Parts: sequence; structure tokens; C-alpha cells
Amino acid sequence: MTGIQLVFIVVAVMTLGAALMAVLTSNMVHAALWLILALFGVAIIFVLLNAGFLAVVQVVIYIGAISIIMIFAIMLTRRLITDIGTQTSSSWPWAALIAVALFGGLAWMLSTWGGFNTTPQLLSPRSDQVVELGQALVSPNAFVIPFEVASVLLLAALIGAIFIAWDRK
Amino acid sequence: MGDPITMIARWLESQLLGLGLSPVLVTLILAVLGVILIASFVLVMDIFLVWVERKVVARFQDRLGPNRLGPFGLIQPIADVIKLLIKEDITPAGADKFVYNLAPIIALATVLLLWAVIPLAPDLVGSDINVGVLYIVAIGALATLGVIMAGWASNNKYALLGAFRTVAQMVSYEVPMVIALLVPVLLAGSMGLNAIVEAQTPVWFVVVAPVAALLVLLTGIAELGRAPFDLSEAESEIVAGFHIEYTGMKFGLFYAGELLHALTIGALVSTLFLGGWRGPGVEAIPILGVGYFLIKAFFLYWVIMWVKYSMPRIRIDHMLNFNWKFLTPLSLVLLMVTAILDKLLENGPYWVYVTGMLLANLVIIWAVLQLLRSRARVERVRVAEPRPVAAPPGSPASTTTL
Amino acid sequence: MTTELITWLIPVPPILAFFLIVLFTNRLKAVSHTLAIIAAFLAWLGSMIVVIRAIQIPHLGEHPISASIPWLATGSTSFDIGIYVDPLTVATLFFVAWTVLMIFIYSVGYHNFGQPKGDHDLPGLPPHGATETDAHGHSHKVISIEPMYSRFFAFIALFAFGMYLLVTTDNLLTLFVGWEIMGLCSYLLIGFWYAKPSARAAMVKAFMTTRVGDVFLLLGIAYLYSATGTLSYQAIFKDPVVLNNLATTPTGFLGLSAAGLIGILIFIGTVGKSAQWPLHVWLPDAMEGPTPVSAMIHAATMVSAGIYLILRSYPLLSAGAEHGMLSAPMIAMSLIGAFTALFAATIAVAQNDIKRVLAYSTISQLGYMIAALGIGAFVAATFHLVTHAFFKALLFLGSGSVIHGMEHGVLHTDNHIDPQDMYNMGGLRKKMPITFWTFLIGGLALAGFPLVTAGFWSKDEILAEAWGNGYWIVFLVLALAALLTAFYTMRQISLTFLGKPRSAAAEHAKETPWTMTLPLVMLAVFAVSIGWIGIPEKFLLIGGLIPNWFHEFVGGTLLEHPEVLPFSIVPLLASVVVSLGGLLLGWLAYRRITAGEKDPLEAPLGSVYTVIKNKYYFDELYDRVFVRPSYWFAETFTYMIIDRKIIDGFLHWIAKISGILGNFFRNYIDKPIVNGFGDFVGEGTKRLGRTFRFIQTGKIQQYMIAALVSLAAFSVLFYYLLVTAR
Amino acid sequence: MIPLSWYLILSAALFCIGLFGVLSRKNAVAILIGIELMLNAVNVNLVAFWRYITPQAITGQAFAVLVFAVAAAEVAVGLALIISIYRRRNTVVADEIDMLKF
Repeated sequence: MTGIQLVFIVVAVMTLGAALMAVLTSNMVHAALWLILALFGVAIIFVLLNAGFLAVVQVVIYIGAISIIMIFAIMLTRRLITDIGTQTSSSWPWAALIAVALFGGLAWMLSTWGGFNTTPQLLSPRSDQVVELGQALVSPNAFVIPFEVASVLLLAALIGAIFIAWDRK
Repeated sequence: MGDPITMIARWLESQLLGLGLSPVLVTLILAVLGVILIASFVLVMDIFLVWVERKVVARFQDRLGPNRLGPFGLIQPIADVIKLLIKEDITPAGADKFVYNLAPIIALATVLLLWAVIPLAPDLVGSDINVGVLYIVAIGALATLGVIMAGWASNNKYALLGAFRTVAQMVSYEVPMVIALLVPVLLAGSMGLNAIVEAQTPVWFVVVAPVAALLVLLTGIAELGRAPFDLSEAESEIVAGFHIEYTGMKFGLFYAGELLHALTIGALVSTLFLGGWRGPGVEAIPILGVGYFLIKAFFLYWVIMWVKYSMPRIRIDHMLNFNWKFLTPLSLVLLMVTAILDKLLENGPYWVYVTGMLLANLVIIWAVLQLLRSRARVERVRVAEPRPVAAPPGSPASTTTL
Repeated sequence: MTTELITWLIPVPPILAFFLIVLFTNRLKAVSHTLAIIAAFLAWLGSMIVVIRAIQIPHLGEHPISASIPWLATGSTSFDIGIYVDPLTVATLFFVAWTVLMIFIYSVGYHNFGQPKGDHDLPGLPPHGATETDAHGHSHKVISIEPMYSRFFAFIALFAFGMYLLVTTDNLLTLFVGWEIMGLCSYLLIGFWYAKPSARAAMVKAFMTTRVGDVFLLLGIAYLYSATGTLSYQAIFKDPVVLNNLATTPTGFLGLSAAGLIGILIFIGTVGKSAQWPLHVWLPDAMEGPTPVSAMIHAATMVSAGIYLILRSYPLLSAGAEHGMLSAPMIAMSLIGAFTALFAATIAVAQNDIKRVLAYSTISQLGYMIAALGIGAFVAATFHLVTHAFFKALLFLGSGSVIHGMEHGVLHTDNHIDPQDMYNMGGLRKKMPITFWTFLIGGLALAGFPLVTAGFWSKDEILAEAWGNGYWIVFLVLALAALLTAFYTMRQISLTFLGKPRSAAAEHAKETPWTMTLPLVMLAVFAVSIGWIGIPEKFLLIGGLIPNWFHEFVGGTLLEHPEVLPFSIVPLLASVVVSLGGLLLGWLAYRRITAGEKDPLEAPLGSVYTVIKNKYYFDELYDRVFVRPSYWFAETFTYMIIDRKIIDGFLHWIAKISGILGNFFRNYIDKPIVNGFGDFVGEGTKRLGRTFRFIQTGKIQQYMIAALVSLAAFSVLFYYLLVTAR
Repeated sequence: MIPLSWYLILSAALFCIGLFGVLSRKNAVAILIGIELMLNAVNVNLVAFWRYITPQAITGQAFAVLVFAVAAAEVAVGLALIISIYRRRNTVVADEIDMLKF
């Protein structure tokens, strides 16, 4: 077991543990904080995958924006912060069954796939991924249309969110 | 070869390898050492900052400031620290203990994390990652987290209100800040901070993009919640904001974090716009860069203090309006103008490039001033109108939004 | 841009303008007309470029510009949509583009743009006028702006789209689409002032009458498609094999060949669209619409479309005709055309409404063209179509200008008389000089004033062809019609412009704004000059000065190039004599009619005059023969006798028996058996629903769980069925 | 070196945990948390495949960026809806928002 594998295992355990806590804990603010930890773990996974840009963006967007407004929303709907007792609905055994079954199915299916144990190829040292990604996102031959659509989607979501949450007197 | 820190690192490396350790382990040990070094350097400076802050504010307010303990009162901050350490550590009833204790650590740690990417001298940088500017934004986002955790865990409505205000402020001001940060990125063609510093030759970016520099400084002040944007700890409204319940060293961590954050903003702006470690003779003796860098950072720190002790606090709706209706559009316009000009003047001689950029910035400033002036005129007229204090409901006067 | 691309684009601006106006600028009058005029201008520009480029192509007839894309796939074949520019298209496109643009510009003035809003104008009625106070405090009435201004421009833009589509297309199906769009637009535009009962009646009449023709046309197209499997011009009209096949296939209907039957069906479509006897009744009534509409319908577009259709399908119509022997459709065309030419001309003589005279004149001239085509004079018919379009548009717009001037007078004097009645006019020469001179030019062109005007050359060519090919009956009828044409034209000019004013309104008439007079002047230029492109080569003295380019060019459309007839003095003399004689007679009879005087023809003609004045009682005849019998049939025969007595009686009888049977079924079968079963099913469903409705919890997560569980179950199932079972 | 399978198993586990959260939590915000976890699992998958299968094409990263955008939009609208519902019905419990039942 090399050092990097050790790092991976530590991070993976942290991520999965935090994710489990996020869906199990009954305190909503704690759930959000656990979510942040899980997301942070995913960011480290990105670093391990040589995608530094995505790791930083993950922190900016998921932790800096999404989690923060989630905490905001939790606090604004605060009747439930103080709710004591279970936060899971009565059908949770079914949910657990489905999740476990899905995981089993996925693991089994993946293990039958030929490329399951691929080891990484070396990245070409010359290429700067940030530059490459940036050019791909605005290149007419690559992702400019999805990128623009995503921007329009964000704008629409912005306006829609304002409209929905607007407190009409 | 005049760089003592690099030399020491080399020597240490060879010594450790000589002990028979594996290269990976040696790299790890050196990295940890580097982190400890930079962190302690910054934290020591933080103690010094307390003295600077108290001394400068005293001068601004026509007082003497600390002058009893040691020469010029230099030992005073040590005394402060001791006082904070021996105070009673209170955890309020009903507080979420774990989160409550974690919050001040995050508050200080996020500031320290920023120093990992700031280049102190040509070779002296914690980690020269290629997405440095983005990293700074990401760490800024984490800082928000510390505040909101503190506010919520304290189980105090003032703390929660303060946290809400801070988060609203930080999340909002992040928008123009990121956009304005894109201007030096665009000019340098890289997000790495060292690359940006290296691109600032022969002129600093403050000459090419003064408006962006101003914007970053302004939003930086707002991010760190200092006057005139210190709504999160407005004493007259919410007592002390998110850290109302904190005592002793936990409060000390917040306090130190705030002071250090101010210096960090200064360091950042100086890196991005004032040439960072650039100065005469740096090429020959790289360690000089640390000096230049600190001089610039402290100058900006002094500017931040100057602003803090000269301006009154602004109202919360004004603050948000100022951000969304003024700074954000302005930064967008600025980014577009800069991008277009950069493309247009790319192939011309350098002095045309610089002059063109400067002129464009001046035009933007002029236009903004004109806009503000006409707006102020309207505002003055509106304020001057007689307003009945108790208008019947439904009458026009009662429905005017103020 | 390539010529093909430009041709594709010609119909686009008008339809865009239509949608823009309808959807967005309904309330912005200035924007609406700007949009419409820009669209018309763009279409004009495109048309002119296409025309100029097409003219420069040698042997355009053999190698027309064409392109097409598949539109509707019908099994193995498909209907194409495409463009086709041959000499006939060029000629039509030329006059359509000019007249449409002029009419658009004219409409701005005609609908009083720039005038104030009316005092009590309502949508659906013509403007009544507004009261305006001038600087001295005097208030007087002025003309007010049309309340539905934008709507008008939207409609005429759509109309223009229909026409351009029809002209540029390369097959009969899209032609039919354009044809029907114009039918709809004429319906909408004739009834533009829909609050007037007469306009409503006229719009319905026009629509219903043309519908008769359209149904036959559609039949013809359908037959053609089933016979040949295509509707493309190129594949039918340019292919001698196909034409020959059609001409030799017998149909068993009156001994006609397939070509003959299709030709007659198509020709009936034209009879409806181009208002030929016996379907001519709608056109005079269509004068209820605003005057630019009349010009659009009667000159530029709709009626021309009818002629265009038969010109286009001339190879089919003439299939089977040998020299000296006409095919069946051609015989029908020459007979109906010649008859209509004379018949409508006689009616025109006795009409007093300025626009109605022109309407009948149009019918008569269209008859001319159809008769010309009937005797095989393809080029002459095309030529007359082009010249007629210009001078008739000019005349209609001129008459609109006159009416407009008269309306001004009516409002000014506040003396309510009919501003369209020629007996209320007189002496307008001095009041409206531009209108007078342009109208005079148009009138002379219509009358065929020798040598100078376009009408002379085209009409002369038709007469020459009739004479030269030995169809002397047609020749005589057409010559007589020409005489009458010259007569009523002069009658109209004299009554309107010469002599002394016969009413207070005429004294206060005023020249119309430049937006109206400019199109008049432009069209007047063409009414004179367009004839010079088709002077016969062997004409006395001036023949050959300008080469007879038109004959060469348009003749190329046909498979066999039409031969040039030898020059003959008889038709020339005839046309000069009838034209000058008619004009002279008209002038003598009507030059000094005073107010209140009767028509000088009334006394000598006696009861004949009454008959003509009442249009041979055709409206009444149709009323008696078709409309009232239909009503009677519906009311008395169908309703009273068949319906009430026979059908109802039968039904009552059935009902009684059914009642008895029904009682039996009800009591012994329905109630115990059927109802029992039904109740069982209903109750069972209800019980089932009550039992299972707990599934419908409204809880989204349970739904998701259910969906995922079933998905998993199905995945497993399919896996075993598809993978392991193999 | 870490084989691809580790990442795939990690992302599958993360996805299933997220799914469990979506299906079992009462609180609507908690359901959103589950959705975020699922989206992150997708992203891990995308980036891992990019790194291991097609490192020369940047597609995996570009898609991850698009997923970020979609996630941001989804949270913005989702939370706005939750707050709107909370204002009207004073609850964010998914089981209590069942006006469409029966």
C-alpha cells in the first residue's frame, strides 16, 4: 500500500462517513455541516484525480454557495431545527433496501466490466488543464452551446428563485 | 544565490536524506516545516498587528495609545494575549458545543490558509498552484462558514442576526470581488499568483487597471466586515454580532483573525495590483522581495485602517444596494471593457496598451462620477421634500419607500 | 447572392411584415405602415434583381431558373416546394412588384395617415371625419385616420405574400396555396369595413362565388396529379410526352380527353378568380372594400392570378390542338372570354359609380385576355395582362384619389352626397390636376388610344391575332367591345373631370397628398411606356424601330415558339377606328352634362338602358335561380314536406314500435341482467378504488420508492429473460 | 497507484447514500442534501473516467463544470420553493406536503 493509496482510503472513509452522517443525523444544521465535510472530501478526491481546478471550484460553489444557502434555508425554516425525534420518514427501511440493492447491483455490474481495474495513464506534462478546459468551454467545436445553455439556465434559476421566494405583501 | 531560506531548505534536505529517510518522507517533512514556518511568521506578525492597530487608531483619534509596557508600548500585545488566556472560558447554555468550539478555529485558519499561496519573494511561496486566485475565493467562502457556525452555535439571537448579516454581506460582495479579480487574471493570462506578479512588468497593474484595484480593495474591506461595512458587529444594533458569546482566547482567535484578515487583504491587493515583491534590486537579491512586499501590504493595511476610522457605518439596505446596484454592474462593465481593449491593443506597442487601458479606466471613473452626481441631485431633492410624519394609511406619503 | 436564393426570399418580407404587424405593432400605426412598405420594397427589390438577371439569360424559356426541396412526402413520391423563373414569371413578377409597391405607398395616403383621430370613428366603419380647430378658433371638419389602420397593412402584406408565392412557385400545389391565401385575404379586405351590411354581404358573395371556381380547380389539380403523378410545371408543361399522353387519354365524359377535362376544370377556376361570366357577379360588389384593395384585387393580384394560371397551363389547355383546330378548353375560353368582354363592356356603359365602371371594365378586359388565349394568342394575352395591370391599377388608384378628394369636399360642405357617384362630380380637372392627368393617361391606355399608349399595342395585337388566324367572330365581338370600352372610358373621364362641378362637394374637392399622387405618376409612366416593348416588327412605319423584344422573350415559355403573323391593315384600322370613335362619341355625349340632367343614353335606348343599368338582372337572376330556390327548397319542400310529413311520420312510427320494444327490453333484460352486471362492475370498481386508494398518499418519497422498486424488479426480470434465458 | 475501481466504488457508495437520504428524510432541505450527494457522486464518476479512460480529451471536466451549474440552479430554485411552501403551509416536511392525495 503506497502513501497515495493511504490518503485515498482516509479521504474516502471521511467522505462516506460524513455523507452517512449527513443523511442520518437528526439535527439539520449538523447535517448541513456534515454535508460540507463530505463535499470537501470530494474536493480532495478531485485533487487526487489531478483536477485541481475542479477541486477549487467545488469548494467555491458547493461549500461557498450551495451549503451556505442551505444553512440559510434551514435557519429560515427553523421550526424544524428544534424538532426533537426522528427525522426519517416511516418508509426508511424500504429506502435502505433500495440503496443497498442499488449499491450491490452497481458494484456487481461494474466488477464485470473489463476496464474496472484500469490504472491511470500519465498526463502529458505540457498541457495546462485550466487553459484546455477554458478553451473547450468556449470553443465552437466543443462545449460552447452547453456552456451558454448552462449560463442561461443559471440566469433563469436566479430569476425564478427570486420570483418564487418573493414575499408578496 | 542570495536567498537564505532556499539555502537553508537545501541544506536541511541533504541532511535528512543523509539520515537515510525516503525522499517522499523528506518532502513531507519539509512541507510541514514550511507550513509551520509561514504560519508562525504570520501569527507573530499578528501579535505585532494588535500593537499597530492600537497605536494607529490612537494617532487617528489624537491620543497616544499604548506606551507603558516596553519601548513605545511594544510589549502591550503580549500582555493582551496573557489576559485573554487567563480569562474564564464560557460556553453558553443550549449552545452546540462542538460547532461552537470549531467556529473560531475556522475563522483564524481560513485566514492562515490564504498565506499558502501568497508569494513573499520570487522563490518564496507556500504553494504556487495554477488556480491561485480561485483558491483565494474558495477560502473566502470557507470564512463565511466560520461566521455562520459561530452565530448559530451560540444560541443567541444577536449572534444569529449578526451571522445572517455577515453571510448576506459576504456572499453578496463575493460577486463583484470575483469579477474584479478576473481583471488581473485576464491581464496576466494566468490564475497563478506568482505568474500575476511576474506579469507586472514594467508597470504594475494598478496603472493599467486602477478601477479594478479599487474594487478589489473595497469588496475586500466588505468581506472582512470592517467599517464602514461592519454591520455584523454593529454595537448599537446587535451588541457584538456573531462573536457576542465568545470569551477568552476563543474571542481572541476571532479578533486575531480579523486583524490578520485585514493585513491579508492588503497583501492580496499588493500582490495582484502593486507588483507584490517587485522592487529595485530584487532580481539580484531575492530576499529583498519580502521587504518590499511587507511594505506594500502594510501600506494598504494602513489605508484600510484609515478608512475604518474615518467613515461612519452604513445602513444594511444601503450596503446591499451599493453592492448589487452599483459595484456589480460596474465590475461587469469594467471586465468587458478590459477584455475588449486587451484584445484590441494586444498587437500594438506597449505604451499604447498602457495608455489605452488607463484612459479607459479614467473614462469609466468619469462616467461613474457623473452618474453618481446626477443621482445625488435627485436624492437631495427627494430628501428635501416635506414629509408628513404621520400620514394616514394609503396616502401617497405613507407608501413612499425610503 | 444567387438568383435562386433571391427568388426564394421574395415572398418572405411580406409574410414577416404580416406577422410582425399582427403580433406586435397593432397599435403603432406609423410602425405598421413602415414595416409593410419596407417589406413591399424588399420584395420589389428582389423581384427587380431577379427580373434583370433573368432577362440577361439567353433562352430563358428553355433553361428556366428553378430549384426545389421536398415538402410533403407521400409514400414514394413527394410534393416539392420550389421556385421557377421563366419568361412568363418574369413578366408577371415585373408588374406585380411594381403595382404592389405603389399600392402599399398609396394606402398610406388613402387611409389618411397624419390626420387626427375621428370624433366618433368605430372599427369596422370607414372614417367619418374629425373636427379640427385652427389658429383662428374656427372649427371645421377634416378627414380622419382609418381606425383599423394597422390591420389593413397586415392584410395587404399577407395578400402580397400570396401573390408572390403564386408567381414564384414551381408547381400547381403551392400555386393553389397562394391562390387560397389570396382568396382569404380578398374576403377579409372586401369586408374590411365589416360594420357595413353591404360590405358583409359583398365579402360573403365574393368568397362563395370564387369558392365554386376553386373547387373545380382543386378537382382539376387532383385529376392531374392522379394522371401524371406530379404537379411540377417542368414535368408537365415542358414534357411533350406527358402532354401527348394526356391529350390522347379518353375520359368518357362528353368525349373529352384527359387534357381537355383537366383544362376545363382549371379554366373554371380561372372563371371564378378572374370574374368571368357566369361567375362575374362578385367583382363589382367587391368595390365595397377600400380602393387600394380594389386595385390589388382587380389589377395587381387576384384577377391576374386567374389569367396567370391559364397562361401557365396553356401547354396543357392547348394540348391536342392542331393548326386551325382548337382544343375543347380553348373553344370554351374563346367563347366565354369574348362574350364576357362584350357583355361587361355594355354594363359598364350605364354605371354611375366611378369604381363600378372600372370593375366592369376589368371584367371586360380579362375577357379579352381569355379570348386571346382561347384563339392561341399566348404572347398577346400575356402582353395585355402586363399592360392592363399597370393601367388598371392606375385607374383604380386614380378613382380612389378622386373619391378621396370628393370626401374632403363632402366633409367640408357637410352636404351628405355619395362621393362615388360620377353625376355628383364634374370639373375636377382644375381641383385635382395630377389625378386628372394620370387618370387621363390611364383612361386613354384603357381605350387603346393609338400609338402612344400601352393599351393600344396589346389590344391591337389581340385583334391582329384574331383576324390573322381567321376567328372573325371573336374579332368582331372584341372590336365591338373595344368600341364600347373607349366610349365608357371617355364617358367616365368627361363626367368626372370635364365640364362644371355638379355639386358643392365637387367644388371643394382637394388634391390628395403626395403619398397618393406619387404612385399615380409612377404607374402613369408605365401605362404609356410598357407598350413599347411589344410593338410588332412589321408594323407600319415605326415597326422595327424598337425590336419586338417581348414577343421573343415571352414566346420562349412555350415548347414551340409561336410564329409571328404577317402584318395586316384591317385589325389596325379597326382598332384605331373603334378607339378614336369610342372616345369621340363619349366626349360628344357627355362633355357638358349639368347637374340633375339624365344620362343622354337613357332616352334613345329606352328599356334596354334599364336592363344594362341593372346589369342584365344577373344578381336578381341568381337570386331567383339559385338563392331563393335554395331557400324555398329548404323551407317548404325539405322542411315542410319531406322532413315533417315523411321523415317525421316514419320516425314517429318507428318511435312507437321502439317504445314498445324498449319497454320489453327494459323490464325483462336490461334491469335484471345488464344493470345488474353494470352495477356489479361499478360497485366493484368503487370498492377496489376504496381499497387501493391508500397507495395514493401524496408523499413524493413513497412514489419514488415504488417507482424504484418496480424498476429494480423489472430490471431483474429482464435480466433473466434476456441474458440468462439465452 | 490507485485503480479506477476504487473511485467507482466510492462514487457508487456516495450515490447510494444520497439516494437513501432522498428517499428517507422527512425534511425537504435534507432531501436536497441527498440530491447534492448524488450529484457529487456523478461528478466523481465523470472526473475519474476522464482521468483513466480519456485523459487527452477534456470532456469529463467540462461535464463536471456543467453539473456544477445545474446543481447551483437546482438548489436555488429548490430552496426558493421550500421557503415559499414554508411561508404558506408552515412546514417543510415532505410528508405533510401531500395536498394531491386521494
